[in-house]
Amino acid sequence: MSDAVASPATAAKPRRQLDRAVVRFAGDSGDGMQVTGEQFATEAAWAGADLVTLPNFPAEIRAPAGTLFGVSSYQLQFGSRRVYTPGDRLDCLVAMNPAALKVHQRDLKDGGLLIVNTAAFEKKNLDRAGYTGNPLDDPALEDHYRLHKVDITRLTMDALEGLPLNVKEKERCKNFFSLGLVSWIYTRPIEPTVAWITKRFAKNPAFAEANTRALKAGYHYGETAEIFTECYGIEPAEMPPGLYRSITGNRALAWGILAAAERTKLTVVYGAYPITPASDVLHEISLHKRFGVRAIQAEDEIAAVGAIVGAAFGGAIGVCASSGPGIALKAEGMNLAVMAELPIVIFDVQRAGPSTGLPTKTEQADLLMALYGRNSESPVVVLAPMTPGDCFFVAYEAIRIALKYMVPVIVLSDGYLASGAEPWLIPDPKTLPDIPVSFRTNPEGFAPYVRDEATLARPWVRPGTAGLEHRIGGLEKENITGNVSYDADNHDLMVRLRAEKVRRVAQEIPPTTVNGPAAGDLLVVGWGSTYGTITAAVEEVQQSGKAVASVHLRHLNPLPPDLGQILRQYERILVPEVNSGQLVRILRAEYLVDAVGFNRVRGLPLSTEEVREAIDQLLKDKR
Amino acid sequence: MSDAVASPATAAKPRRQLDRAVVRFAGDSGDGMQVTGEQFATEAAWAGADLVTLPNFPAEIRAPAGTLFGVSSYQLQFGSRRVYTPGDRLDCLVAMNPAALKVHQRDLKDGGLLIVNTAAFEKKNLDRAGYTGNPLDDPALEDHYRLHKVDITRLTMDALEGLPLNVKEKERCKNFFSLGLVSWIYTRPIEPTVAWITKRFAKNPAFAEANTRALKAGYHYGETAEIFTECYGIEPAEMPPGLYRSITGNRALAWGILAAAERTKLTVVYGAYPITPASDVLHEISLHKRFGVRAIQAEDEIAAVGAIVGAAFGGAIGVCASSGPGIALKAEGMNLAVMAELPIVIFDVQRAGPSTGLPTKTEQADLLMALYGRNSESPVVVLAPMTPGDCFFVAYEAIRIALKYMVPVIVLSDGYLASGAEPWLIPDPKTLPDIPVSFRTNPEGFAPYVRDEATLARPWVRPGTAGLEHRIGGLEKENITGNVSYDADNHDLMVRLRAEKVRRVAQEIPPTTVNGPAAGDLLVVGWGSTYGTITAAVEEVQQSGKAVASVHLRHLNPLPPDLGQILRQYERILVPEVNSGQLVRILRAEYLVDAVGFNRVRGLPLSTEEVREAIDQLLKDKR
Amino acid sequence: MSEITEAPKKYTKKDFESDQDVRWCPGCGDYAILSAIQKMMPDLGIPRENIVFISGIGCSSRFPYYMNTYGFHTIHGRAPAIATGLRLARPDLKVFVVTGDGDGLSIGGNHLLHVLRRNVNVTILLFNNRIYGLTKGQYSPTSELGKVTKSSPAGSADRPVSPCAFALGAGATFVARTVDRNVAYMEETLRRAAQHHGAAFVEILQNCNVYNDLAWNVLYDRESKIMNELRLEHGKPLLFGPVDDRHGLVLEGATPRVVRVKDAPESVLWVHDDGNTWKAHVLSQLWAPDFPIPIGILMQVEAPAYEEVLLEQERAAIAERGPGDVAKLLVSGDTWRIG
Amino acid sequence: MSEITEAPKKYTKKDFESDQDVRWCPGCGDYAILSAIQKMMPDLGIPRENIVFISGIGCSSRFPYYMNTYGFHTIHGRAPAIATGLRLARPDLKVFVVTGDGDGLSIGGNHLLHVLRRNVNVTILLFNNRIYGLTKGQYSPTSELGKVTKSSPAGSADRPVSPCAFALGAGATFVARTVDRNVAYMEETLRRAAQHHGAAFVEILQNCNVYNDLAWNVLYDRESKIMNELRLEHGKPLLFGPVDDRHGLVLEGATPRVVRVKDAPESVLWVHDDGNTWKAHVLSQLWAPDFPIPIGILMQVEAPAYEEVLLEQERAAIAERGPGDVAKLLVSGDTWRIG
Ligand SMILES: Cc1ncc(C[n+]2csc(CCOP(=O)(O)OP(=O)(O)O)c2C)c(N)n1
Ligand SMILES: Cc1ncc(C[n+]2csc(CCOP(=O)(O)OP(=O)(O)O)c2C)c(N)n1
Ligand code: SF4
Ligand code: SF4
Ligand SMILES: [Mg+2]
Ligand SMILES: [Mg+2]
Repeated sequence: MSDAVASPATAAKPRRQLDRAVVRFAGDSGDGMQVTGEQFATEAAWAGADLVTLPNFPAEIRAPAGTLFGVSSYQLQFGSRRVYTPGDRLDCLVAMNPAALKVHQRDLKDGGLLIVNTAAFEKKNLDRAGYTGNPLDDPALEDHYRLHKVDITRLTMDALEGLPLNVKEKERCKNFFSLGLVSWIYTRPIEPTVAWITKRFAKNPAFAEANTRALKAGYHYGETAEIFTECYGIEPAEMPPGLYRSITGNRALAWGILAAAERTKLTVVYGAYPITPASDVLHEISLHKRFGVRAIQAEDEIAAVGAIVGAAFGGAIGVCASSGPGIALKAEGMNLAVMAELPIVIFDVQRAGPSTGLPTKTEQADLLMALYGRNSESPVVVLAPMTPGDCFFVAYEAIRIALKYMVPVIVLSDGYLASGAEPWLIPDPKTLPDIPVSFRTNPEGFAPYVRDEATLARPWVRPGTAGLEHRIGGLEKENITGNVSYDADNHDLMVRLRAEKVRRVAQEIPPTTVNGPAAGDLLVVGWGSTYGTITAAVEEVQQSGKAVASVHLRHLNPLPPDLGQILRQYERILVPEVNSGQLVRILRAEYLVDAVGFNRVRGLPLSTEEVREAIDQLLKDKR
Repeated sequence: MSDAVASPATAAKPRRQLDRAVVRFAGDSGDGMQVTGEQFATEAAWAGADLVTLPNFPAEIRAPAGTLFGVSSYQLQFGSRRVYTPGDRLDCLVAMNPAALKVHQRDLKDGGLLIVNTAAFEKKNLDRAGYTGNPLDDPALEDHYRLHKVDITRLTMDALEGLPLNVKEKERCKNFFSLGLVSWIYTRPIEPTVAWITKRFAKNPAFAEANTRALKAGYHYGETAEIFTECYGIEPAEMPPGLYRSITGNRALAWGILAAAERTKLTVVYGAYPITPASDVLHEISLHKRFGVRAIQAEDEIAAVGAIVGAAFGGAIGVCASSGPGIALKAEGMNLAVMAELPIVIFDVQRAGPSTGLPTKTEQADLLMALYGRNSESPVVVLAPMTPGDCFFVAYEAIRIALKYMVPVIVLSDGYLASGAEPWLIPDPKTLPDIPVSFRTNPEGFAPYVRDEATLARPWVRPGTAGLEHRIGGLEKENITGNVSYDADNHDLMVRLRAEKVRRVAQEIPPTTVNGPAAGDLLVVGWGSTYGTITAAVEEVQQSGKAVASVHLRHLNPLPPDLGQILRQYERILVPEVNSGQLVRILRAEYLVDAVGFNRVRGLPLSTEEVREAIDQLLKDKR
Repeated sequence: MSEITEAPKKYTKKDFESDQDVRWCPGCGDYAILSAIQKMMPDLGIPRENIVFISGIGCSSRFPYYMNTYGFHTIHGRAPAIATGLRLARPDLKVFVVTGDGDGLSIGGNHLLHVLRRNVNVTILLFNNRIYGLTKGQYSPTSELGKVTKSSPAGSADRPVSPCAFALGAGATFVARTVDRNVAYMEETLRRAAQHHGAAFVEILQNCNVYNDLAWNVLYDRESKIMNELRLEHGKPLLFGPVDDRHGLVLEGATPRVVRVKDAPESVLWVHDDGNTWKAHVLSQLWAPDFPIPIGILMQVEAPAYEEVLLEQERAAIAERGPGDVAKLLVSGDTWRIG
Repeated sequence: MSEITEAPKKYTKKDFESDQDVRWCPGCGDYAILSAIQKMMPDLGIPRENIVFISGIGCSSRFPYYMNTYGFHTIHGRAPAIATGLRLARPDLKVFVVTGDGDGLSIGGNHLLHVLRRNVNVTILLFNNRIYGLTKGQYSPTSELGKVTKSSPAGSADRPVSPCAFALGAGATFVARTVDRNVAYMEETLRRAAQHHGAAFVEILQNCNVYNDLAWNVLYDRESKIMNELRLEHGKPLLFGPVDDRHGLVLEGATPRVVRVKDAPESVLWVHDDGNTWKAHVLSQLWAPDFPIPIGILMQVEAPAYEEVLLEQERAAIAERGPGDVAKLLVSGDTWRIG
């Protein structure tokens, strides 16, 4: 690779420094936009930028080419300051076909960079996208955007002249041409992509060569073609030093399980039934049999949760992930674990609903179901990761709490975290908190429901332990003995004990971090994947000098013990959520504060802009 | 029956007038206590008393004779004033064996009447009940209670002398002896029981004769035996005039469905999977095939709800009932109805949980599950009957609302209402509100999700209607067209429309009845089966001159539009519930009032006394 | 006793095509099935508005959107239960259930069992592509042992279930198997299924060219098909193999054996009798490579349909005591008057 | 490959009796089954602490409380799934599943299907009393058509499913049937089931004397039993009927026919071969009154057990690349250093 790869230094055109940029690649499902976006993210990360990504693909497996519903896109924001979200409006849009233009044009900023592949703007594609004429002929387009019409297809074909590939195969390289071009525009290094191509097509050198050539052709095209008059530089962000990698939320959840398995030296049984967007956790787990994590693809979600309850009874860690209707189906099984006081962990990778809903879209609307979606009083611990990388730590923490308190734990991830990626400072597994496990083996004074004083946990017994044979089940149990009991006062006691056990998990929660002044006009409270959006919006408002702060909850049940105190330091409280107002109800009920929700349920993350506006509005209303 | 039946007039001993009395019959499962109690209730009702009953039977099908867990009991309170509850503490306990005494003795008032069947207090039974000696020999018993040791078994045998029955058969009549005795004590007419026996044993005159003789023997024994020095009279209550019957909540639910079927002339499909305490609704429905209500005993609760969603799609009314884990399993199916906007009604006959819990015990802990127990934003209407008889009206109302708004409705009954009975002023079905049904037949301007302006309901179309062929499903739908839509703004709109549709049901809610002063120190807010207890407790407190009122909610979602206004008229708000505090959370979140819960989760109704104490306590705290 | 009415007019295939864009992958076997069903519909002579397609979730379950009839795309695995309720409410409708190997045999196995044993009057089409298509390629309950997929990188550990054997074990009254690429024959089998009284179960071997391409290649490939496809024809001997060297089956006890026709007297050859339930079980166990794979109707027998028995009870109750009357019901049994 | 260890000491029946009061109705058939199992346990030679009973919900599912082993009384219908997870976590344990006709075939039919097809190493005992006992007497999926119960006052409309036919259709590797009143024979069958490698399915015909008394009277009654009970013994002809007029079965094609032994040459009589899967299907279809009811082991064959295949994959992966190492995993693939 000592080949003369164009590197930022060789760019001859004027370079303007930017803080941040938001770029989206959009094209047909078959156009390879996901790979393009991922590689651009890798290049940005290599160059030291902070970044957040947002992949977006159609619900259809292979939508017919050229249709609106077949458009696939990949967006990212990268910058030299902390980047919290994939960005609201686009600085640059690459549209590989008319459908992509039609679907995404409205998200491009006025004056933004619009790069289109003119070759794709022919009759068939225009028809499929529902255009009556060719939008590229409409002068309005050039009025609004800095439009660059590039015949990407032809330029790619030209670059691959002479290679032993057929026309179709060559054409398929065109995404790397656009990647090269955009890499030049934003002075990103193409080395990591060249390396990736070489590895990916190791078995097929002709393809490796073709894609590499297309990439470089795009890069050089930017540099030499007359139409691009400037390019942009983005300084490396100030990020904590260390080794980084890119990680998606689903992979981080899976790796969090592996870390807990390694630490505890326990078997993990992972129960799954495929469902979007949780399936990738299963796929990832299945790759790592060496870690003693045993995955079962069950016949349905009920069996999946059943299997992990059985595993927990056997002294293993039981984990499962699902989404939407799949979580609803787990209620009965989770409730058995509540009654039997067995440690299981459920990942709910929330998707837009109700019912089958919009399987590939994100949402935060399962919070109340996690808390209350089971018959009778059924308290469980609920946690929520804030970023893709945080999924690793929260998965690990969920297992730690489940084992320590002998209690089910629900982790609320979502579709956005699941497939979104961020540069992740790789942790040293040794620095993770310990997870002590001690199985009861002493028959003396043993009873299945004697309780630990600090945690109220009952003892965990591995079947196979002589002298501790016992029987438990879903009928109400007498405290201590664990015998079936219909006694009225015992039931009341057990209801309270199960609740208290969960309440005591509060002792695990570190002091809440307040982002901003410790008291003031307005506090924004969020949870889960809105972390980036809220933080970005609040920082913007803070820069305008307002007394606004935010807190982001990772612990939804129990809530942090210091939260009530914090809430009372602000005049107004705003709770932005991708649901119709769930956490806000909890805060109002719990602390009797007049918290106000900001709610958009569009299957998408909130935008920084709308959250900022909501803050401004509430500050205004106040007066 | 012109035979000289003892009638109240012939009682020669002094009669003391009482306002109310609480009586419990307790004995072995095989002792016929349920029949005894039901007949005593019938007698009391005939004599014009108001009353409330509380049957209580073991979870085991046939528990071994004489054991503590095999005790079966039947309690009722009857009186000349309005009676709201089965009573807290007993004025009279009939204990047919040692186990019954052991289990129930503590509920008897000091100085209460204790009647025991001495014949049953022999070694085997004493052992089984865990007595080391014979408790009847303990003088403390006579110190505390007015103890009457009666050899009921022998007296019955004597009375049946000469009848062509064997010893076992004769012995089995002893419950009617005790019924006769207690009937005398409380001057209840035994005529209805004689009539019942005659009918019940029409095919077996020897049994009819035996039971009648036992009954009368008991009655006469009271009158003539020296040991009973007085008897009690209870004046007829002032109840609205009309024809009355006794009805249990489960039967009333079933009959409510029949009434709606008759009124709408629609087919009803009733989907069921047996589960305690909901099964009796299925049993009752199955008896009435002539009403066009078609019951399917499905393979599980998921299939049961599926079947009624299918029926609703077909233009029929879909109803199902279940309990505990069975309701949890219906979440996914209900959510399909939410998305498809189809009218279904789910009766949740709540039982004590979580998990399998205490299947035969009552609880009110499914409220939050009813509201939130489905993935994503899934609003449904939630109603709750207040008394057994009210179940009839609420079932009917649930169907009316479901059809009018094309929305799922959950009815929260419970184990206490299900098997409890009350004298019920039989309504004239003609006076029930109308349920207009109009299926869309006009293809002009038709689309599956065009909406009615007032209710936002989409049109109901019966398959079979030419020109209206259409397809719906669980994926998000485009408003109006009903086409599958992944559009972000449409999803947001639909989430709001589904919520708004449910919110509009508020226009169906009559002004809230306030029991007591329109403003004051304390308001007690309740819902469901606590109606009687709360009303009794509040009336007691009111009598001591305090400014306390109560409201009882039949509509839990949406809440009555005037509720917020009412709540603000009182200084304190108390919310007694048989759960850990569910409605109280809703009121706090919704109205930001500092409502306080009173919560006991014992698988039993609350007692009037403890609610009164909670009121007193809160009034005291206030100062 | 079926109450389904006759169609007043003659339809063509076009009448059954809805206005929705078909969103399966290009090349998916589902297209051929859709076309076969649309073609076969006019033959049923049922008014379009009296036809309902109910499906679960999966690529296959998208089916109802493409039929210009009533349709309901429901939830994963529950279509048989939903169809049962619909039939009970509306015995005048012709109801189809469309499901997949995951929808029908993984999450929905129980409902399939019960709709079959109850013999509800529905036509059930199970598209078997031996994979979960919609969730992007995990193994299914019909995938072969050792199948390598995203969720089984080391090969699946689950022994597959045979849909037809399962259906027979459940007590189905009509069991058939067809292949997506055999359009004419598929059409004929589907027509017979749709005309069956009671629950008809058809396993349709379908190609998922994206996640499990050519899973049924033994039945697609011109060469291998010759020895692997066993066409079932009622009253005819079970023959397969090259024209010049036909093979047949004989039963020894209940144990089948492959013979060359030229070596065997005609009288010993197994002649297909689709009313024979005993033989149907043996047929359902035949599978390549030891035996050819039976295609066609394995069995069809008559039995009372669940909802018809229930409706007959309703009619009988009304005939005996008249229609229900709530006013009378409310005052039945013990009552008393106050005031 | 089973990792179950041997018992170090000799147990007696008493060792398997727990301290809990048995709460079935007096006279219930469950008592006899409990006793047979407690009696059979010592023969298995497995340490008591390594034995787990998993059940669902129903009278039958109370079973684990009465066994002095580990036990888990779980939720309705899900015991097979829970047992599967347990076996995967703990292949060193001997796991029994106790279920009923409602628990196992109504709500739990799907899990039963999948535990059988996967051939998980568990012994499944299905107590078939043809009724829902615990919920006080509704008809079950095995109740006969027309059954009058609380939920079917006009007679049930559901055709019953045969548990053994279902199990075979699901691909079970061990299928047997026993009768609660035939204690010695039941014990023997249960022992063989417990020793099977893979999923063993035993249908136990059980009397619910409260809600469905004498449902199996053809097999209880001394008289009728003679012509209705068909004891299966491997390698022996299938014989039944009075001593002086024994009857047997012959197979014509796959179709069985009853013959008088005295009229038939011995060579044509059907000889039981419990390794013959083809014949097992025919056996599973035999039912009174047309045929006698087979009692004993219908079939037992060997196949890989699900969890053992998975564990073998785990072992192979570790053997090949060593045990997992999270620190290494975290830095695998693309990484970059900052600062
Ligand atoms: C309750 C629930 N669980 C899981 C899913 C995810 N899911 C959708 S389709 C499917 C499998 C479909 O497989 P199959 O029935 O074979 O259909 P195909 O796509 O192969 O035609 C799954 C697991 C879901 N939609 N709902
Ligand atoms: C989810 C759920 N649905 C319903 C029930 C109620 N239920 C308990 S046992 C049972 C049927 C039991 O029948 P079976 O398995 O035949 O057991 P048996 O009592 O006859 O031994 C039912 C429906 C339940 N406990 N849980
Ligand atoms: S994924 Fe497979 S089954 Fe689904 S549409 Fe594509 S080719 Fe067809
Ligand atoms: S109800 Fe029937 S099955 Fe249940 S314990 Fe009683 S007799 Fe046995
Ligand atoms: Mg499939
Ligand atoms: Mg049973």
